[in-house]
Amino acid sequence: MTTTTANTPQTMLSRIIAAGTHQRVLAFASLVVLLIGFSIASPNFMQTSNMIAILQATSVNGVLAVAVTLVIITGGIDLSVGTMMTFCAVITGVVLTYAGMPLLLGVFAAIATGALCGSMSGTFVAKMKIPPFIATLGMMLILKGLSLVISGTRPIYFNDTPGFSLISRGSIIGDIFPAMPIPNGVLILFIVAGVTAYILNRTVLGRYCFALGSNEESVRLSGVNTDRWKIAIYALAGGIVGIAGLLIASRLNSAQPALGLGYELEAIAAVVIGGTSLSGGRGSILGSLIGALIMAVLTNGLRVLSVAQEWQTVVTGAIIILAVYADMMRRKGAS
Amino acid sequence: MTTTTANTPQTMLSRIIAAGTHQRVLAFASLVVLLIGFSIASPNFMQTSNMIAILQATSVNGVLAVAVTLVIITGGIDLSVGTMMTFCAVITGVVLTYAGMPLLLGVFAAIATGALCGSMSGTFVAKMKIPPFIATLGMMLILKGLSLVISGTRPIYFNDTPGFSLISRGSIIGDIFPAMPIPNGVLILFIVAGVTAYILNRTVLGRYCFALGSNEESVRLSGVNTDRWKIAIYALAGGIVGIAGLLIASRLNSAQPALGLGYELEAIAAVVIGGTSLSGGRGSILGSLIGALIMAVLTNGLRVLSVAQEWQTVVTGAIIILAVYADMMRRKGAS
Amino acid sequence: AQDIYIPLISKGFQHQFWQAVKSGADQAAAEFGVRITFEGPDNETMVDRQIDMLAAALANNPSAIGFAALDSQAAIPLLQQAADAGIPVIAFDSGVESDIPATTATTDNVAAAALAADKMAELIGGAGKVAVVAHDQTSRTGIDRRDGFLNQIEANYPDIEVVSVQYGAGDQLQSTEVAKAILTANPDLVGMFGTNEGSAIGIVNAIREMATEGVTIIGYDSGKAQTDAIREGLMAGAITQNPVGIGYETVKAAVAAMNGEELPAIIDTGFYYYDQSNIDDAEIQAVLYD
Amino acid sequence: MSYLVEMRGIEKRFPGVHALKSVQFNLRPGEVHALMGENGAGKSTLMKIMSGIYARDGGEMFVDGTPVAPDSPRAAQDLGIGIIHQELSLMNDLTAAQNVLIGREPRRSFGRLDEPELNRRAAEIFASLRLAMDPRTKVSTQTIARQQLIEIAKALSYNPRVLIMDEPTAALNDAEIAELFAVIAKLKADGVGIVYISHRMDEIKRIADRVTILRDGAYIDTLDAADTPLSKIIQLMVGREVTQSRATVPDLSQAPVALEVRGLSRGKDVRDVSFSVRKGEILGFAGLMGAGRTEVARIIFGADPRDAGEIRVGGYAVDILTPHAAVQAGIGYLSEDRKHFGLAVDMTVRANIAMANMAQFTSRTGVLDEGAMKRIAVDYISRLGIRTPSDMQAVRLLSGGNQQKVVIAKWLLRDCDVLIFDEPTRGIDVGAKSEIYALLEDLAAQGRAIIVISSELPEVMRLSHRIAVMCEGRLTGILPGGAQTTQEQIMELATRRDSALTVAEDA
Ligand SMILES: Nc1ncnc2c1ncn2[C@@H]1O[C@H](COP(=O)(O)OP(=O)(O)OP(=O)(O)O)[C@@H](O)[C@H]1O
Ligand SMILES: Nc1ncnc2c1ncn2[C@@H]1O[C@H](COP(=O)(O)OP(=O)(O)OP(=O)(O)O)[C@@H](O)[C@H]1O
Ligand SMILES: [Mg+2]
Ligand SMILES: [Mg+2]
Repeated sequence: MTTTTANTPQTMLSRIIAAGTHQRVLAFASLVVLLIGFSIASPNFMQTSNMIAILQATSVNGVLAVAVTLVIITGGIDLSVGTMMTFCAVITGVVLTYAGMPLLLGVFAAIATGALCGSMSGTFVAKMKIPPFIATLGMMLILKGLSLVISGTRPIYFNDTPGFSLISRGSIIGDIFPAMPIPNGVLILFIVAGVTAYILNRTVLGRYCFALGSNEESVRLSGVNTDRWKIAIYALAGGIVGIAGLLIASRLNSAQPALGLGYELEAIAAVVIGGTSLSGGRGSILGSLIGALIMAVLTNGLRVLSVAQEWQTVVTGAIIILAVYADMMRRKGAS
Repeated sequence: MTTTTANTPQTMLSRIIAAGTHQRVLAFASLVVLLIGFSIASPNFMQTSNMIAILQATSVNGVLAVAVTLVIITGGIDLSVGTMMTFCAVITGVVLTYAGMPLLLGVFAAIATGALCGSMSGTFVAKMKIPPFIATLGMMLILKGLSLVISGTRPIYFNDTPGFSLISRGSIIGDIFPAMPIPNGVLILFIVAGVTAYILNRTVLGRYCFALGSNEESVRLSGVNTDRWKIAIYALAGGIVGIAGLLIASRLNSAQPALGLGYELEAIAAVVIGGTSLSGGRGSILGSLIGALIMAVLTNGLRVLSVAQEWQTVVTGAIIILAVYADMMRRKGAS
Repeated sequence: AQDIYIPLISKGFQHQFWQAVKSGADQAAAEFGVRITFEGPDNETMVDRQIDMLAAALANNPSAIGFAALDSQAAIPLLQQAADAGIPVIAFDSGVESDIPATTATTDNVAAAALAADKMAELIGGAGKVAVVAHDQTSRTGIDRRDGFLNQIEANYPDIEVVSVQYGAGDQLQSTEVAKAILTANPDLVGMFGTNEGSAIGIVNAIREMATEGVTIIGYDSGKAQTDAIREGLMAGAITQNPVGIGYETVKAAVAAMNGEELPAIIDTGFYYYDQSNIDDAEIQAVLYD
Repeated sequence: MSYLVEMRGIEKRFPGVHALKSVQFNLRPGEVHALMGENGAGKSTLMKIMSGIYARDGGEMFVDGTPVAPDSPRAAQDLGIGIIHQELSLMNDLTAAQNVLIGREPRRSFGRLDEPELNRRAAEIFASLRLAMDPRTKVSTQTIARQQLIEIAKALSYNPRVLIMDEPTAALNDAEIAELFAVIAKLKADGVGIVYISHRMDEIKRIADRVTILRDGAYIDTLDAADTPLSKIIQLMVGREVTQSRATVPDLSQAPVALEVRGLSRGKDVRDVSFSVRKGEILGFAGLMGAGRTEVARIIFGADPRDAGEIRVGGYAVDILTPHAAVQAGIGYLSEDRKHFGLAVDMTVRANIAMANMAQFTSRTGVLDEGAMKRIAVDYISRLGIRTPSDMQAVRLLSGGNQQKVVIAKWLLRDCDVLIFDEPTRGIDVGAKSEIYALLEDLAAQGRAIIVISSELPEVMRLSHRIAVMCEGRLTGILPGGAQTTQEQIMELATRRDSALTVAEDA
């Protein structure tokens, strides 16, 4: 790790990349291979509009993967991210559409709801010593049900809050550089990833993330209040999930209360493809981002190639195994 | 699989229970509390027919939970059990309906297919060093796709094999004791669980299951061919999944190629509720069985009480957390 | 010359219903000499996955698009993009609340479920307890069929009580367990309605496993298990849509729209009630799949 | 007389074990108080009570004369009591500095870490220990010896008034031990009270002021170290005389060669190592920490790949790529790191003893013969004096030395033609050590070839028929065993940093 103190944007970027290479994010090579392969296979793949579609498709899963990375590094797992995202979206819908509050309050509500739910999971895990798998499985079901209850099993539309759909669909970058109409959702993904990577590598919270995943008992014996930190980490992850809730709601211009199941597996898969170990102690945000991109490129590419849907699944499964295998080989070669 | 040497039913049963208490299967108490609670809440709950319905509902998930317990004890995870079950069912459909082979060959095909798929996952994990999460996620997708491809995305019906539906629905016990019309599916679940518990606690394979989950490197340095054993364990788990495939196909009298996703999470949940640790080295079949029963009782009970669906989910989530919490407390009290 | 490419983005893929739609579309594709692809998400909650599919389809510069919206609002920006590019959009199965689609090939699910309610009332003599096993709590088809049935009962049959509505996700096994629980809780039940193939087969399985008698079952869609149950007399009858017709009409309309032809706002592909008496009629056989 | 810490009538019970029976102990400022006893005597347990990890079942404890009951390590730290555990408990994925200062990271605003400051402070602590360690190295890449040093640095960083050292030198070699003793002397001068636990008897004489002896969880006596001969202490510990003898070297010139290694190389760690062992011979391996002895053993055993070299067993070249192949070829290896590589600590004593030898207990159908396993386990428990309530006890719950005995039992049972023991007596008490030496000699007498890697020179000299010495990955010489070889000769070879390979005796 580097020891610079000034924080110019460049050094920040280089730091994140350095932190990434430090964790040997070799999954990157698989991503490049996939991109090249699909470009050769279909002339339609490498269009700007399709690249943006891929990034857009990554945004929600990417943010969820970032959140779940934190929890996985502590040695835990979070199965509730999918339905928690939905729950946050529904709460935002209640605040904005049912209560007619201003946009900013809706944004705040989503993040606060996520943080609250996260801290509940964290409390179950830290204080009640419930295995993370069960604690977050329980939360997953509870939040799934509550989303339906609160929304009355109907989608909540944001038609009365015109600015809302811009959160994900607008393009600040596109306004400045019309040639690069990158949607805000993608920008938000990168900002979230950057900030989280910074927290993970440069702050006490991040340090305890790794420490807890490495040897929780030893951290506790060193007099650290591990319970409190664990709750904080789950809460942070929850807040990030809240952002994912905003992104998906904004993209669909509605809070879809039934959505969410299955997203947790995809997010965890992205994290693991990115080289983070499920046994904790090791991992990187950059890796998870690349993992999420690999999955999005794979799905999009196979669709653009018009591969029959049943074969898409087969090929996706095989390529995921191969990508991780290639990654293991490169890692072995590097060490 | 083993051939038992002089195993009277009683000693076998007592052994399984002993092995269970050894692992402190305290989840049992939660099961009893649930049963009593629902009996009080609804007079319709404690009927023989409903008890049998609950057992029947446990059969498929129970067999899957037994399979996944083996893998989890080695410190791995198996996400492919749901779609592998479907794949085995489809292959049986091909053998029995498309090729018109005799029933026994269909049964053999299901188990052999499962064992083959399992040994493939095992090879990915053991030889190629791919994390179990990714290896079995890949298998899950591959098998999901292949089921659709092979079946032509159509269900395969077993109308030409009249005996087939008896595998799950017939009742050998009921033929002998008409007062206890326990379906064969349930009987098969208990036999599978009993045999697997025996393998786990009394054979080398079982011993290496625990040892690999406890400290794989130390087992390898003891001169054990860990790769081979790991593959064998995944293959055994796969064979058991094949039995689940038979059960579900027989119950639906068809192989439904689209079914299967989501069953893995339910099976893993049953295992964890039953007290098996996801970090490996500890666990019991009896626990997983009780875990699967808890989930079946919970779903059935809430449905019999006609709780609104959205609240069913909330309550299920909360009770799962509570049951495991109560379990942790009792465990703590016991030690 | 570039071939004519029409991607169909549906609400599902593996389900028999959608496969029947696909086969209709394939039929039309062969007839009109166009290339189609057919895709849909794993289940009807995955609204954003469907949007991603639509985005990937647009990347291939299609000649026209067929789209069965899970949520019509969510897709509007992409549909607008298609409209701007001059790509005609044909809605199928359920409508898109927008004037972008050139036409909509669909079944009136509300009316179809109301017909199921009428048949149920007729068969149980206009009185008694009935229950519904639905496939989905939030999807358009799930809501329309459930409410179509419930509202018709409420409006016209005061002596029929709907005691329970539960959901089995269209999964046969889960629907079986749901139906069994309903039967356990309501021993005096006289009728059950399943809102799609999986739900209906779940009910049949439950009745079979519990050896219950005297419950009238009405199903929805077709599939071998369901038609068999009707032939055996276990199931009284079922509503069927015309999925093959939906697929066929969608592609046909797409070709027409490309050629600038006028299209009606709605192409109603119709629905039918079938039972032992008419199951072998040619008209019914044409819309059944198994 | 004011004591820094005083403990009286301490009681502690575990399921099936009465670990401490009314034990007393006291510590003065500026003294080194050695706590002695056999494996499982209760030393670690007593110290865990003092440092707030276990709650006592009975008795009282005073710090500066005030009664205290520390209920957590943090509470004990606040009382000024620090501990270096017998078993390593570091965070492997973190760096050395991050480990040492965990919980006390220098921070900037908003919870940001001051990493340069963190590394600087850690570097200071390492410097005060005269430990050459980059604060930024990851702990998992370090050998256990160096990990042990990081643990020591961590404990010292709290500036404790009472420092408990539970077998700090078990993994260290002489040079590092000397450094550690220098640090201890400095701490003593600053008035720190030190509790010192070790099974290396010579150390007691070198640094201890007083000695307290426990046996079977009971308090025996507290003595002045200076006036008490070692033999007396040993006798109080084990309740009998232990004789120390030197090896009698048999004539093995006619015995066939059991293992021959030619030109073994792997990177910088092992460079062109060649040697052979005859049947019935005990070949000792001496050298400083990191000399490459462990690596040589791991390569022979197939646990690590090699770049070059040939291995012959019983005269035939064998291609060993996995430990499984090694065991098939008749080679066994007892690792120096029992916790990571030797034991499945969550499993029972019985299961661990049988682990390398499952075929012996398996019927043709794969069913295990628990009865036979039990008989064998019980036999080894009594032969090695493993202190455990039963053979079904989880190994995790045994004392450190008893865990080591379980690993030894595992390999004794396997009965290989060539047995490599890496630090076999780490953490084992004097009494048991001589038992184990006798067992090794027995095995040799039965015609097994035995390699003993040890960082304790007395042990190497006590056991070896010949002594191979390594330095920086090279085999710098092979000396004859028995009385004619001196420590100085070994040390000379162990520090010979030139590349000329001198063979003191025709190998
Ligand atoms: N947590 C525990 N549960 C059960 N028994 C325990 C536990 N900890 C220690 N014991 C038992 O208490 C006794 C004393 O153990 P302790 O670790 O104090 O021994 P020790 O004197 O430090 O031995 P060694 O020299 O081998 O480290 C042993 O018999 C051990 O098996
Ligand atoms: N796990 C490891 N990771 C990185 N380097 C290692 C590791 N183990 C050993 N080494 C390095 O390999 C070299 C040889 O170490 P080895 O452990 O074989 O020495 P040794 O003579 O057995 O000494 P010790 O007394 O420490 O066991 C040393 O430079 C050491 O730092
Ligand atoms: Mg000890
Ligand atoms: Mg060594």
